This record gives sequence, structure tokens and C-alpha cells, in this order.
Amino acid sequence: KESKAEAQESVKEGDNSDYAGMKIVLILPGSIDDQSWNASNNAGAKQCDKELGTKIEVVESVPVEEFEQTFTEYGEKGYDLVMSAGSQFDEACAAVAPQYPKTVYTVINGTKSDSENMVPVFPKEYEGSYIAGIIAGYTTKNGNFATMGGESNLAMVHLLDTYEAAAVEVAKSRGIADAKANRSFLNTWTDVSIGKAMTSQMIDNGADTVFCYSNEATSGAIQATAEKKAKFVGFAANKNTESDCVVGSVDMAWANVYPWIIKGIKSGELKGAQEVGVKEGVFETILTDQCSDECKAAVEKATEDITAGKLDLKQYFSN
Amino acid sequence: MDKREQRKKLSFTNTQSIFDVLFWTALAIILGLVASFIFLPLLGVNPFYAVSVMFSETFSSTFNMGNILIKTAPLILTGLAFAFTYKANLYNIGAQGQFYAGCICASTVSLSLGGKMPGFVVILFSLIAAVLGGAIIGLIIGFLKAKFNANEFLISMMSTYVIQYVMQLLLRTLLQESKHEYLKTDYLDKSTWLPKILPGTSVSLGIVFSVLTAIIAWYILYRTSMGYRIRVTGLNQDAARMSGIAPRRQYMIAFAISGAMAGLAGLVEVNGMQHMLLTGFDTQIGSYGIGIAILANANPLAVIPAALLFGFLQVGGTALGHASDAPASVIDLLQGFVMLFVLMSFFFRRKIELDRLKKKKVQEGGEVA
Amino acid sequence: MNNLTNLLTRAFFMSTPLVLGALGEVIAERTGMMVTAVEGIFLIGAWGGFIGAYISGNIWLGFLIAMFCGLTVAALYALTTVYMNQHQIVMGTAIAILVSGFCTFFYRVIFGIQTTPLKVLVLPNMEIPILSKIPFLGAIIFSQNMITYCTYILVPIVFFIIFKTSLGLTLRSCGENPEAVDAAGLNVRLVRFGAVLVAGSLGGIAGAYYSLCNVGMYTSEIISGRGWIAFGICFLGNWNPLGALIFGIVFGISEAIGIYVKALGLSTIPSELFSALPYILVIILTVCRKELRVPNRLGAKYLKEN
Amino acid sequence: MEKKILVELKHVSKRFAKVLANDDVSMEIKEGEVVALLGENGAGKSTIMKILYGLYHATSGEIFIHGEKRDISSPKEAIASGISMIQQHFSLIPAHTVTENIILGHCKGKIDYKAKEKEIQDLADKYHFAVNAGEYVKNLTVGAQQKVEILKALYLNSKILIMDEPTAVLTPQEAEILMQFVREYVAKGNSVVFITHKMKEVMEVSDRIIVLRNGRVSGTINEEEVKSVKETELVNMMIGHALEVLKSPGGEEENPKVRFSVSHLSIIPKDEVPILSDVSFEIRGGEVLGFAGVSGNGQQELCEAIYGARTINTGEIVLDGEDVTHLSITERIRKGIGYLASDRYKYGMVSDMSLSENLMLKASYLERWVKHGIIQWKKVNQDTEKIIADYKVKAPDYSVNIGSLSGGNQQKLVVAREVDMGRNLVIFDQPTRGLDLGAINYVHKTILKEKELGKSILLVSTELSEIFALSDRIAVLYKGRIMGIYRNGEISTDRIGLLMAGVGEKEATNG
Ligand SMILES: Nc1ncnc2c1ncn2[C@@H]1O[C@H](COP(=O)(O)OP(=O)(O)OP(=O)(O)O)[C@@H](O)[C@H]1O
Ligand SMILES: Nc1ncnc2c1ncn2[C@@H]1O[C@H](COP(=O)(O)OP(=O)(O)OP(=O)(O)O)[C@@H](O)[C@H]1O
Ligand SMILES: [Mg+2]
Ligand SMILES: [Mg+2]
Repeated sequence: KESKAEAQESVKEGDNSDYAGMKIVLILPGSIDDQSWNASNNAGAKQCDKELGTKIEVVESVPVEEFEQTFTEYGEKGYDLVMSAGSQFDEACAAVAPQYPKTVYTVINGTKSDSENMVPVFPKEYEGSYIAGIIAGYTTKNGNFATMGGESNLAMVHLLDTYEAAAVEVAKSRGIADAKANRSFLNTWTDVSIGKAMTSQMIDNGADTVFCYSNEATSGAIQATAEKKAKFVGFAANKNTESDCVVGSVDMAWANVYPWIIKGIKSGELKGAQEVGVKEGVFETILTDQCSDECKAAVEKATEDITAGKLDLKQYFSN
Repeated sequence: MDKREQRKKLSFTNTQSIFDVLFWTALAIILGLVASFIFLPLLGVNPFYAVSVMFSETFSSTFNMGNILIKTAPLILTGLAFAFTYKANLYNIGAQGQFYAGCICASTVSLSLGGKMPGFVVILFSLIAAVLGGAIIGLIIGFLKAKFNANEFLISMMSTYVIQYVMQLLLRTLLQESKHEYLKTDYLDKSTWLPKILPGTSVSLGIVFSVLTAIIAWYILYRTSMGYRIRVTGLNQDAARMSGIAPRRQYMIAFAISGAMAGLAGLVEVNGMQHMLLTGFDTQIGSYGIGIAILANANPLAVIPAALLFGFLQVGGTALGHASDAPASVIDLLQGFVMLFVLMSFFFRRKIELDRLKKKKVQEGGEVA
Repeated sequence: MNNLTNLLTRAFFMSTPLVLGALGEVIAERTGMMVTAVEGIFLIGAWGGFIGAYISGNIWLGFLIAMFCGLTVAALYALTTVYMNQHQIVMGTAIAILVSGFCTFFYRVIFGIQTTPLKVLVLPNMEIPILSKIPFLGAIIFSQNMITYCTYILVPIVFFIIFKTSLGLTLRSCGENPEAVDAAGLNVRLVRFGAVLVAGSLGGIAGAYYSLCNVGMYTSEIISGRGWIAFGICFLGNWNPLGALIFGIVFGISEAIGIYVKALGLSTIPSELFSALPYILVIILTVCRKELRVPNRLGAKYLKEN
Repeated sequence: MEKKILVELKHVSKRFAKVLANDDVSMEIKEGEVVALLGENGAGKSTIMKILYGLYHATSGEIFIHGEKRDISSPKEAIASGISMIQQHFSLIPAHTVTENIILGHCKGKIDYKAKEKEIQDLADKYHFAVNAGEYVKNLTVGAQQKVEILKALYLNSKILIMDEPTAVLTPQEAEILMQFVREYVAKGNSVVFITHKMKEVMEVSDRIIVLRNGRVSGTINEEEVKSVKETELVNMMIGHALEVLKSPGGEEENPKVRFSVSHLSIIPKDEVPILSDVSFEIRGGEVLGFAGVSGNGQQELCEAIYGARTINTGEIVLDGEDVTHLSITERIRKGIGYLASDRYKYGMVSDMSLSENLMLKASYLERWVKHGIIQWKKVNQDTEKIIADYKVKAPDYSVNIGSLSGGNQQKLVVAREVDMGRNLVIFDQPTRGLDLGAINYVHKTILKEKELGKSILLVSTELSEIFALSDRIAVLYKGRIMGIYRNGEISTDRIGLLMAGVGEKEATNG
């Protein structure tokens, strides 16, 4: 929220022409209408254009084999800032960035910073998912949670870990002693059918609260949840409007973060690997009326605790 | 008409037909471009601007032109993979899977030996591994065809999906990077990277491998008895059998060689360009290979320019996507239309050739064949 | 028991488009035409079906448009393979690439860039009065959607046409010896063209099943290889509509079992194995089924010089 | 009485891309007559009839049926006009039943198979065709398949039946039955166009003869003249000159050295009647052993067994004192065994390959043109050119596809190759089937030349005249057994005919 205010200030100050002169590109691994990761990053770029007057070029659907080439291309063209969204860009970025010291490379979701001009921004997704877990804990009736991820990478495992921990803890506190979570991986980000079939199977297996973090496949999961009359907790985008079965979403509001990044880089304040989380306003929790007041309170408290650094979420990591 | 005269006529028709091939192919490509660009205004992109950007961006720097070669290198190999079996009347549409097998083998060897031995030794071992990996998958398909008369088309199609999941499994377990974060391997040791050969570009030795392979494939098919036997089997397997050529063995040989070439493409991509293995990359390389082989009429040497064309379309299409609001899907549209029109041009070319022959006969008058 | 019922219900639900696609494929392949454009046809069916249903708000109009889209792609395929003598496998590949580009491109042309998925209500299930009350089977077979029932009905109809009518005799003859069909005064190319169009229409509906019956939305990965499975089922079913039905159900079950095991979240068995299950199954079954009777001229061009 | 004209072709020309197949052909078909169409390979006989049947479209010219100008654009119209055609290569579907084959295209809606089968069975019985209407065509002999083709025409009540080389694949007995049928059919007022290369049949059955050469009508023999016309006249019309006369064998002194022998060879498939049982014979150097017999009595299997293309149950095969029984085809080729298979298109050549590539066919494992796995194309091409010259193959050069040559010229090249490969033994299986007189002459000359070179030659033919013309000794094969081996001249045609039909005891061999 803070950054937004700041941004508005700067617009007033009228120095946005500075930003307009910046050559910025955002490289996305998927299609900007994937309704998830790519879409929300694209929204971030659009927010900057609006707020700061930048003209960010967005390059979508860049296949893995072209990452290095693409980074090189924009280094060659002398861009000021090359942003990319996805940890899979880390290595390619590390390989290219040192050759173009004048260009700043930012990998959203990245962690690698080998050279001066690499400014990865890592969202602590596990913080957001912890909050999502709390929502789930208050939603469940039988304490049986289904969790799904697009593929099993470390960040995914961690965020599912905290989600499950929170959900089970809350459910137990509500007197559901045998609360448990069941986790599986779709092995696809995009196949809606598989998302749907897996979800309905997991609900058949007893789950009543579903969490699924992948791209297009998530829609399949929501669809199945609605059909099977279970509940869904959205993540990484605002899924509340998609179906009544979504009780709440923890949105990754890149629109809040992108201007902050660009300003930081412009001013030269932002250096080295960055981690952003609840505190920086990456996560926006949007609850529906289906959530109880108790739940709302718990979410608020958790948000405060995390912001204040009172919660050690890493304790929940399974590895 | 004496013999010499007849020969002269023959060579005349040859130059005529070379001209025809070039003319019709060029026409098809232009039509393909037109057909795909005609829709761009719907997304607010000026098609004339698109064409100019596509060419100017692609040829604006050595670096970008180098990219064409980078794209071309593996495409030549997967194109060859299809062309080679096509000659034996077999359809290896599983080059994608064999390519992945090559990738897996190359990266495994490079990762485990990289840094422990001189770079070129590791590259050599990786090359052998990649070629063997692809060849073995090919051989299995050929074997199933030979032994069980299984439909190789179906099996090679399915094998791609299976190998893709095997690769995903390996990347999640044995081959996963040391951070154990993502479904990919560590970076290969720098010493195992294929050396760059053109300054100012990222073009690696891979393109040399590819071109050499094309020449070797051509030589094998048309100059060696092994290739001759493969061709005979493809054209008439009963005659082959009656001539002491065991068709089943030829199937296996053809598939193994085909797989080996696709496997080599894996090395070219992994050690030459990507320098690591990750999921979901080059997912269309097998299909493009088929298109290229067809464009080249399955002639191994003609595969080289055909692959160059596809390389150009991809680089040009990407440049277009970067420089305008044209979506990435325009590349597929481009390639699809070009393939479609090239295939159609085969038909028209042949038709016109026949008509011309007829007309010539009529002019020659009463002479009867 | 309940779990088993659910699993089988899902299996039947998922087998429908496979059976439908395979039925079309059977009709075409009986005339010697492998419709290798099947992936493309499925995809454009899913695409057209969704767009039609979304814009018109009528799901049946969606299916109609899907059928038309599948038919159009099939017509392109048949034009080039039947009348222009191009190679079937090669043409299929070209069309697959073209269609995937086309669908993605025009989805954006029509809808622009969306941040939330566009959805339509999926085709609801319909319990058949009395029959759905049959214990066990009633829930599995007679509580599906309209398209599934139509598919069940289509199987015997196609069987009857292929094996009991003069049209069927002509179809089968085209795949065995087109010269003979020609000599009998029939138009081989027309028969093949028509058969491919039928396969295209059925394939289009099958594709739309994914967007309109299954998930109610369209994504570019919605088919991802399922068309090929239908293609394989046609082979395994021995070019017989009943075989297509049986193997379609086998694949539905295998997919459902794969999902079932994956959903258990067992870490001991690699879940990739289950993802690959249908493909492995096709390979194993093709190798094992020895009695397959391939139409004699399947995939071969019919060159006629006159 | 003047017969009514049913069909008239006027100035029909047909141009394919590479050839002018018919050039201003005019002819007529009258009611109740047999018109014989004669001509060399490629003279345009099949083409003109395919035009009449609607399979090809004429480049120019007109067709009149019952005096009315008709545009026959597909067989559909021809069939409607009462024309049926039995093509050179049958157009049957092996995987379908006799009934299905016959009703294809001539039924509507739901098919009542039982009724149709009965209808067709009745039709077959009426003409005394021993064909089972419910049987699958693939299970039928060639003779029976032809009856199915004829039944198709009868089923459609055709008035005009075109038969393209109907006897080429038949045994003499079957051919005789066919002739009988033709006579009866015509007697009912129908007409037949009979295409053939065999003079005997022409003389026997035809009311009128039309000879084609190079796509043009080169002669017509009218009804009155048919009885008196001489074979040599016809030959002259067909090829434009008289045939050379061959020096027939026999009477020469005998080379005492046995170069090749087969002993006690049997092929007995599991649970089936033996294909070959206890076949023994030997062939000396410079000797031709002719195998007479109705086709399908084990000739092809015998050749394949000797060549190594078929596994045998018992027996020993010895070439020049060396046991070759267990050698592979490649090794036998290396030992100098040549084999001209009867089905040239299937086994003998690769249509889409050049002449030199076809010459290479059996030598891919030999060192002759291959060094370290690399083919010396220059040498192959030179050798091909030499064969083209020596055998007078009508081809521009070595690089054209063999498929673009006419049948006779294809056969010349294949014969040349086998003769070349077979340094010691050459097996000729039906070497002249479907060839025209000129080409036959050439093949016969080659066989005699090879014999003079001291090779052993095994000749299989269903044409007795060919056997008599070329063989030193004659063996008769019946149901996989040798009925006897005789010196040429020691046995009469009648006697051989009986043996071929299985009449006569097995006699002491090696006369
Ligand atoms: N479909 C075709 N396309 C091109 N050329 C053809 C075709 N059919 C026949 N020809 C050519 O037309 C000429 C006449 O052929 P046709 O088959 O009529 O000869 P034919 O008299 O029947 O010979 P045969 O006695 O060998 O059957 C030949 O030179 C042949 O090469
Ligand atoms: N569909 C076709 N397309 C091109 N050429 C053809 C076609 N059909 C036949 N031919 C050519 O016609 C010629 C002879 O054809 P045809 O079928 O009459 O054989 P043939 O020479 O008469 O021998 P045979 O009597 O043994 O059949 C060959 O040169 C062949 O290549
Ligand atoms: Mg012929
Ligand atoms: Mg003929």
C-alpha cells in the first residue's frame, strides 16, 4: 500500500518523463492470458505504465530454449531494465547479465545474484500460502485438505508445506482432531482436464477443501470443486469471481511491487537479491462473505504477525 | 533421335525442374507469409510493418543472423531423422522423443564427467551417449516393427509422450539440480560446452555437426550399399527380400540411424545452446523436422536449406513478436501456412510439369512413343 | 464401492470423446484414409465449440460450430490428401501446427487479453429415467451427459452402416482396393472425401466435449495428445466400431486409475508413470494384438490417371 | 446377314504425359461377335478398352453406342450401357466375399446378405461355375477369381464383355473352359472383346481380329478372312516384320558333367498337404531342364527353395559339388545362382529406381560393384549402358526409372541381370509371361545363349511350346511330385498333357 501512495506522489511531482525514457522489457514464459502467473505479472507491467508512465514492452510465451537468446537480445539493444518472470530464468540470466553491465536484469521469483546488475526479486510465496492455509482451516468441515501443485519444485513444496501446516493447525484448533492434508502434483501447468479430474478424484477421496497452484489447470480444479460442491482457496490471483466455491483468494499483487522495483532500480537503491512478501504488500488477501469473522480475524492477525516477523514459517518446511 | 540428343533433352528438363522447384517453393513461402500476415491487422499490427520488421530485425545484426543458425542446427537433424526413415517407407514421427533421449544422455554424461576430464573428451563421450540414446530408442521402435509388425507410426508417436514423462521423472529425481529447486539439471561445466565458432554470435560447433551429418546421411543413402538396401526396402520390400536383403534388418538399421540423428540434435541443443536440461523445451522440434523433411522432399542435402528457412521463420517470427503486438502464436501460423502451401505447390508443380510434357509431345507431332 | 462407482463414472465420462473420435477415425480409415489431422481437428473443435457457446450462450450451437470447424479442417486435409495426392502423415503434421497457431491467434483476436478465464456452463448430466436406477451400472452409464448417450447410440449405428449396408460395403472396399471400386463405377475420391468429412465432424464434437462438457473453458493445451489416443484406439479396436467403444472405455478406465493413484499422493510411485500410462498402454497393446486386420490400402495414395 | 453394330469408336486418341497410347483409333463392336484385339506390349490395347469402359478419358475422338454419341466419363455410364470389363489385373477385393465383390456398387441401402448370396449362387450354378458365393476371394484360385469377374458382368446383364488378357494367368485347362464360355456367351447374342498375345486363342475363338501397333490400327481381319489368315501375317501386322527363327536344341552331344542336383527335397507345411514331396533331379552343364506343369503345382516353391527363399523340410541341394542346402539367399547369389521370379513387379524390380539401381539389386552384398561398403556407381552405370546396348533395351539411358519402361523392356533388363548373377545356375520361372512376341523371342535367344556358355538352366513354364522349344530334358510336376523326366523328343505333347493332369505312373527318371 505504501508504494502505491509513493507512486502517486511521484506522479504529482511530474518526474514521470524520466520513467518514460527508460527502455524496459518484461519477458514472460507463458501466455499473458493464462489467468495466473503470466497474467498477474503482465498486470504489474501495466500498472507501472499507468502509474509511472513507463512503456514496458511485454514479450510473452518465450520458450525455455530461447531464454538466453532473449536476454542477450535486449542486452545487445542496450535496454535499461530487462525483467523476467519465473525462477526458470535464473540461470539464463546469470549467464547473460555479466556481459551487459549497463543493463539491469531482474528475475521475478529468482534468487540468483552473481553480478552487480542482477536484481532478482523473490516473492515469499510460502507466506502467502500460509494465509491461504488459515482460510482453508476455517473453511473445512471434515478436516480433509486436498493440495495440488503444477510440478514439484522446491518453492512449490515449501508453499504447500506452510499451507498444509496452517490449514491442519487451524482445523485441529477447531476440534477436528484427524485433520490432514493430501498432496499431489499434476505434472502439468496447463492441462485443464487433468486439473479437473485430479480434483474431483481427490474430493471423491474425502477432501472438502481444495488448493491448487498452477496456471490454466487451476481453472479445471475450481470447476471440479464447484461441481462436487466442495470449497476452494485461491492463490496467486483473485479467483473469487470465478465461482461461488472459492471462499477467498490470496492474490499476488504484482501491481503493487512492480512500480517499487522500477523506482528502486532507477534510483539505484535496489541492489542484490530481494525478497518480498506479506510485508512488502505482494500478497493481497481477498475474502468473500463465506468466511467467518473468526477467519477474517485470524487472517488479519497472521498478516500482522508475518509482517512483524513474529512467525517462523520456515519451521514447516519439509526439506 | 539419337541418344546424345535425348540426353541433352533430359538435362534440359533437369534445369527446368530445378527452376520449377525454386519458383514454386518461393511462391508457396510468400503465400504462406501473406496468409498469416493478412490477419495481423485484427490485432492492430500493420502487416507491412510486420514484414519489414521481420526482415530488418533478423538481418540487423550478426547476432540475430547467428540465431538463425542456432535454430537451424537441431532442425537439420530432426529433419534428417524423418527424411531417413521416409526413404525406407517408414514413418519415424517420434524424433521428438529420440531428441529428448539424446538430451538426457548428453546431459547425464556431461554432468557426471564435466570438469573431471578434458572438455573435448567429455564432449566426445556426450556425443556418443546422445547418439546411442537416440539410436536405441529408434532401434526399439524398429524392432517392434520388425518383430511384431507393429505400426511404427503409432508407436513412435506414443514413445515421444512416454520419454517426455521419463525425462520429467529424471529431472525431478536423479538429474535434478543440486539446489533441488526446479525440474532441471545444474549448468554443465563450461568445458563441456560446444565451442562457439562465429565471433559476435552464439553459434556453436553444433551447426557444423548438423551439416556434416546431412552430408553423411546423403552419402550413406546414395553412395553406400547399406543406404541402397534401405532405399530398396522402402520402395519394394518383396524385391528386397528376394535379393537377400532382410527387410526387418533394414527397418531396424534405418530407425536406429534416424534415432541417432535425432539424438545428436539433443547434444547440439544441450551442450551447444542450453547448457543444461530442463522440462518442456523444444516441444515442437520433431514436428518441424517432419515439415522440413517434406520441404526437402526427403533429400538429406536439401534438408539444410529447408531447415534454414524454418530457422529464419522462427527467428523472424520471434523478432516480430518482440517488436510489435503480434502474439507468439503467429510463428505457428506462419510455419503452418508455409508447410501447407509448400505441400500444395508439390501438386501444382507436378500438374504443370505433366501438362508441359503433353504439350511438348503435341508439338513434336505424330511421333509415337 | 462408492469410490469405485465414482472412478468408473469418471472413466466413462472421459472415454466419450475418445470413442467419438475413434468412431470417426474408423469410418475414414475403412476407406483407406488415416485422419492424421486428428489432433488439429480435436483442437479446433474445442476452440470453435467454446467460442460458439460463449458468444451465443447456447451450448448446442457451440457443438454445431465445433462440428463445422472440425469439418472445415477435415475438408482441408481431405482436399490436399485425396485430391492433391499429398502424404497423409505429413499433411497431418502441417495441419496440427497450423491449427494450433490459428486457434491461439484467433482466440486473442476474438477475446483480447483476459485476466480471468472465460467460462461457459458445462453440459449438465442427465439421468435417464428408470435406467439410472439400476444399481451400480445406473450411476455409471446412465447418469452421463447427452453427448455420451449419443455416442453410445452412434456405435451400433456406425457398426450397422459399415457392415450391413451398401454404403458400408463401398467404404470398406475403398480401403481394400480402390481400383476395384473405381471399376465398379463408384467415385473413390468422393467416398474418401466424404468419410474424412464425417471423421472431421465427429472429431470436432469430440474436441468440443473437452471445452463444453468437461471444463467449460478453452485453453491451447486442452487437447494435448488426446486426439492421438483416439487415433490409437481406432487401431486397437481393429477398425471396428465396437472395438473402438471397448478400447475407448479401456482408456477411460486407465486414465481414471492413473488419476486415482496420482490423487492418493503416494510418493513411492512416481506420478509421471501414471501420466504416461495411456501412451504406454497403446504401445503395449499394439505390440500384443496380433490379429489386427489393417485395411489393405490404409494410408496409401490413390493415384488415378485419366 | 449383316450384324448390328453395338459400339463404334471414332478417331479416338489418348495421350498420356509421356506417350501417345492411342492414335486415331477407329473400330466397332457388333452384336454377337468376338473381336480379338492383338498387339505388342504397349500397343495401346488396354488403353483403348479402358477408354470405352470409362476408366480413361480420350484426348480426342467419339464413342457411339447404338448409333448414339455418348460421353462415357466413368465406368458408371459404361455399365449402364451394358459394357463390362475384366481388367488385366483383376479388380477384386481379396478380403471380401464373392458376393460382396459382385454387388459392390450395384445395391442400395441395407444389404440382405443371405438373399444376395443365394441370387449369386444361382447365377453361378446356371453357368456351371464352381464358385461358392460366400467364400472369401483371397481363398480362391486365379481361375476361380476370373469366374468371379465374369459373374460380375453376368450379374449386371452386360451385353458387351471386354476381357483384357484373360488367359495370361490361367492353366491350359482353365483357358479351354474360358473359351467354351466365350462361345456360349456370344451365342446368346452378346459380344466379347478379347485381348491376348496368344495366336492360338485368336485363331480359335475370334470372329474378327483388330491389330494395333504403336497406338494405331495396323490391320483388320474381317469375318470372311479370319479362317484363312496365317499367323505370320498377324505377326507382321503386330511388329512390322517377321520373327527370327530360333535354332532349337537337341541332337547335340551331351556335356557329361552334372553341375547341379537336388535330392529328396520336400516342403510339407504343418497339418497341410505337401507342397513338394521327394523331388530329385540333376542338371548338367550346358543343359536346360524344363519343368512342365499346370501352375500351382509347386513350381514356384521349387524355384524359391533352390534359391533359398523358402525353408525346406528335407532334401539336399548341391551346386558344383558343394552343398548349398543351408545357405542364405545372399550366399547363394554369391555362389552364382540367378533367379528370374515369375512376378517381376513384385520380386524382380523396384519400379521407382533407375535401371542401374535395378541392376545393383542382387549385388548389394557382393564385392562386384561395392568396395568397403561404397557403391562404385560409375562402374554400375557403365555396365548398365552395356546391357542396354547388348539387349537392345529401349531406354534413353541408365538413369531412367525402370517403371517407365514397357513390360518387355523391363523384362530384358531383369533377365540380363539374372543371367549375369547366375554364373553357374539360372532359374527362369515363367520368363515370358505377358510378353509380346518380339520380347519373347529375345528372352528365348538369351536362354539358349546361356546354355551354350555351359551354365545349368532350370526353366519353368506353363507354355508347353516354350518348354519344347528350349529344353534338353523335360520334367513334369504334378501336386509337388515329379511325374517323370524325359529327353526332349522322346515324349509327345499328348503324353505330357496327361502327366500334367496327374495321369500316369511315376517312372524311372533320368532318361
Ligand atoms: N496410366 C498410364 N499412364 C501413362 N502411360 C500409360 C498408362 N497406361 C498405359 N500407358 C502407356 O500407354 C501405352 C499403351 O499401353 P497399353 O496398356 O494400352 O498397352 P497394351 O497394348 O495393353 O499392352 P500389353 O499387351 O502389354 O497389355 C504404353 O506405352 C504405356 O506405356
Ligand atoms: N498409372 C500409371 N502411371 C504411369 N505410368 C503407367 C501407369 N500405368 C502404367 N504405366 C506405364 O505403362 C507401361 C506399361 O503398362 P502396362 O500396365 O500396359 O504394362 P505392360 O508394359 O503392358 O506389361 P504387362 O503386359 O506385363 O502388364 C509402363 O511403362 C508403365 O510404367
Ligand atoms: Mg499390360
Ligand atoms: Mg494391356
